[in-house]
Amino acid sequence: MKEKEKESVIKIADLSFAYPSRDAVFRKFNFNFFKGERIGLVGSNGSGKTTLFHLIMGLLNPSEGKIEIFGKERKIENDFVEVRERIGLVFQDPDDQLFSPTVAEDIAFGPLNLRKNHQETKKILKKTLEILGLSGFEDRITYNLSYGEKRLVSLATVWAMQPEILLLDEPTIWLDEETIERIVQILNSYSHLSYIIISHDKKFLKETTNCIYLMDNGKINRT
Amino acid sequence: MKEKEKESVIKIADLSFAYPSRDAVFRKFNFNFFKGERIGLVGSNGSGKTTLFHLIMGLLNPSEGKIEIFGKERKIENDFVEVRERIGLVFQDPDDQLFSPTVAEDIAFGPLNLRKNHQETKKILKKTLEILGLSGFEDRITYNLSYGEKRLVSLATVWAMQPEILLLDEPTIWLDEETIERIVQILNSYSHLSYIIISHDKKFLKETTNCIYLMDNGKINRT
Amino acid sequence: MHISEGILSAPVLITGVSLTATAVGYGLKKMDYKQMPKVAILSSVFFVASLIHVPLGPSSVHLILNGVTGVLLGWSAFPAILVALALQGVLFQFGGITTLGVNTFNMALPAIICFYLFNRGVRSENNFIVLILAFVCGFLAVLLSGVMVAAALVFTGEPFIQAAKLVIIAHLPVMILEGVLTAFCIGFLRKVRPEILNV
Amino acid sequence: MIKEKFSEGDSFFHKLDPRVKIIVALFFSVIVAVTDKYTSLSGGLLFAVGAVAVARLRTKEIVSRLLVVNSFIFFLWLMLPFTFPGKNIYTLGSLNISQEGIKYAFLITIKSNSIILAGIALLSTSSIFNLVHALRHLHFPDKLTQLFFFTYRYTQTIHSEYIRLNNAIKIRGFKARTNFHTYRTYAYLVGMMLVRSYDRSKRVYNAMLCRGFKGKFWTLNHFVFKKSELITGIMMISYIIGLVLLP
Ligand SMILES: Nc1ncnc2c1ncn2[C@@H]1O[C@H](COP(=O)(O)OP(=O)(O)OP(=O)(O)O)[C@@H](O)[C@H]1O
Ligand SMILES: Nc1ncnc2c1ncn2[C@@H]1O[C@H](COP(=O)(O)OP(=O)(O)OP(=O)(O)O)[C@@H](O)[C@H]1O
Ligand SMILES: [Mg+2]
Ligand SMILES: [Mg+2]
Repeated sequence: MKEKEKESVIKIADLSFAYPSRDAVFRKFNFNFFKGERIGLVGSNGSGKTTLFHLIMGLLNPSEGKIEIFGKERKIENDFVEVRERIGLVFQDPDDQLFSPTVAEDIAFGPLNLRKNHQETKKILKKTLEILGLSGFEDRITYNLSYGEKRLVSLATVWAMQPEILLLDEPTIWLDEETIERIVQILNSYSHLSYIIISHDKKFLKETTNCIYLMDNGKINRT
Repeated sequence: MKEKEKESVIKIADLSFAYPSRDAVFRKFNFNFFKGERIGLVGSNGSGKTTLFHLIMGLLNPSEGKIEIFGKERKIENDFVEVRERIGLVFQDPDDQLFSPTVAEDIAFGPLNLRKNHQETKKILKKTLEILGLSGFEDRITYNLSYGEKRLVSLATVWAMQPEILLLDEPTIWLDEETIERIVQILNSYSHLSYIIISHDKKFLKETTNCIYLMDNGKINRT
Repeated sequence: MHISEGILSAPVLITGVSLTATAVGYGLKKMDYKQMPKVAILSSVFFVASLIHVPLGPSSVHLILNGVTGVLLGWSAFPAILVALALQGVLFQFGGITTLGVNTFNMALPAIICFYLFNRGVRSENNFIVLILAFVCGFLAVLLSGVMVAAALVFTGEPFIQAAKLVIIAHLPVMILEGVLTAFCIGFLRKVRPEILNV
Repeated sequence: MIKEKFSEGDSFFHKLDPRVKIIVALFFSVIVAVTDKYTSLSGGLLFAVGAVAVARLRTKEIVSRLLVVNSFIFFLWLMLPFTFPGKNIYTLGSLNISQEGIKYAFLITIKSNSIILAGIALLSTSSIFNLVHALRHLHFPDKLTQLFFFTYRYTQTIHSEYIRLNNAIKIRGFKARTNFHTYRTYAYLVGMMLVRSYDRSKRVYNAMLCRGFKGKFWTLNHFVFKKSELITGIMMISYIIGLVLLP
């Protein structure tokens, strides 16, 4: 049992990365994430938190180093297809995530890409909306929602893919306490879920994660 | 003196408003804001806080009711020209506010529209940057600023117009504690300023405002 | 600068459709799925820009910006402009089905010409040269579109010669305005996000 | 927000399969555009007006659309009667008004209005998204329909971005005039929209990848073809063919 729990699902070794014509964000960066972990990620603006998430999802390519996810090394675009099906990333800006006209279509996008059939997709859709308290939002036009509503819907779009690991980039921004409370409850009631949450909201992190990592100067450290 | 203080500068009576093909956000809404007041505005997501600010600035038009600002009823686009010169709105998202290539050009835009000449504008620019701790930012490209810096610059663009009343929509979002502290100090050191601040950040509101209004179900109430 | 339905002769319409279909096909072939969001989102910008009315003396005109479209999108400008015009047709009834080919060609060919003429130039090191070239780009794109609209009318029938001349004359101030706007706009892009100009 | 003014409703045309509507609209437009016979065109105008009536759309909106369309036509009315060679029926100073010229301008007016009205009744009564779905079912190039789909979705986002930026210039006391300050401001506005859109396009593509996108769009709602709709389509097309056969 102990062994199983220690199964590392994300393993980053000696990774270096820089945006074109910018200083390096990471230099020989190391990070391990284990199954079942629920960690918070903090660090000042521009310390590279979002960049780390994008590297894990294969949206950016490191100049050096090794990324191993689910026990396999991930290098080229094709390696990340599986990663993206099993790890769900909620973007910092919900408008980037909601590209379909209606809430229902947007939530269905992921499951349909995973080749779920229509019936299954509809079922997932209904359940996801229920869990996130969004029932009745099906036919709302995504770009008319308030910021808070957009946030919840963008969480829903990822939730509908039933990922094993969630990467949440500032999930509580623009949300009021009630909605934050709902998210806390949802996260806590799905105890099998592993996740990493980037947030400036200390209270929220305390309620949802077991430990906090600090990102600073291209290094990551448990606090 | 008492009388003077009670001079109502924003007076909203029986106002109704709905976004096209949506339920009403306000129904027979009433609100008064007096000179010298510094109030906080809280309420859950979608309760209409941002909408209220936009109605005051004439960016949205009510279907019913009366908006009186600086003692004059404001109805058509032209009525709001004066309002916009005397009330400064800082948007919820700084990206909505900044459109010029450089910080200097963006801050100068307001004063130039107020028909200030070049010399005056330069002076205002310099002073504004100083007050907000942004000296040296003149030629920075606004688009490339960090979120926190954008927030400060968007405050600066409004500050440069020397408004009598400030409407701040979630000013502390994305900011680190240090920057928030700076904003608290600036606001407190300009004691002649009246303002309304929308924020979910209770600590910040406590330090900058005298009383808190709660927006709920299309009604506003002092708490 | 749309030509309304029902005016042009069948040969002109058919020529327009076939030329546009070929060019759009080529543009689509050159565009892969990865570029889709970029082409689509820039195409939306030009659609939205066409809703912006700018004062010009006593009246106002809407922005066209096909020169910038060409410089930024290259051959993808053809499908992008086709989509934008089709949207205008369905949403506002500016133009309809049969003129879609001609209208797209009139807007998009100048865009491609601008792409080949200025694509290098607007990346020059010299600020002044860029400004001048950008002005010419905006000016020329509208001029060429005007000439093509005029040509479509003239090929339809001799009696349209007067109308064709007027179309070009009426667009003269618009050319200047588009030139000025394009110059400022390219200047903005250069300062803020030079990568965009590197197609 | 950019509204699809005519797409809401529950008339016969609103409910009709968009594939049928697209084919009929295309057929109708082409026929009317190339026909020069009065009898056929009268029948065409009748069809278009009838279709608009059946679609039960707001007259005021229709009229305002027609006004825009007819502004270019009006401009032709000012020239064609004088420049078209033909029988002189009236002399205005040194200008001759020809009968053929008037006839020709009249013909253009009927054609143009018929096509636009039919377009409103047949196409604008569907939402853009349904039209694009229909084009996919009609085997339009996949890339083109996807481009359509995307462009329209982001048209809305960028339009509201524009509204917000426009609000930003308004609240800072901007007034549009014919001068450099105004043109520079608008150029900056467009420039800002371009820059932000460019960056957004990259982020959106990433978001799509993260949700398992592999180059194909799957749709949630599929049309089911009903026999009755096929028959309706055939009837309308027969009517249009009938128009051509008229003497
Ligand atoms: N697309 C980009 N091109 C160039 N530089 C970038 C880009 N995105 C981010 N950066 C830079 O890389 C660094 C790390 O950015 P990142 O967004 O990962 O920080 P973050 O920790 O998520 O910050 P925040 O808390 O503000 O979201 C910053 O200095 C930022 O300016
Ligand atoms: N442009 C719009 N079109 C349609 N509906 C809108 C629009 N903007 C806001 N709404 C709706 O109006 C209601 C009030 O929105 P508003 O943005 O004023 O709320 P808010 O109190 O500022 O919320 P938040 O805390 O999330 O910023 C919400 O239900 C929202 O969905
Ligand atoms: Mg970040
Ligand atoms: Mg708000």
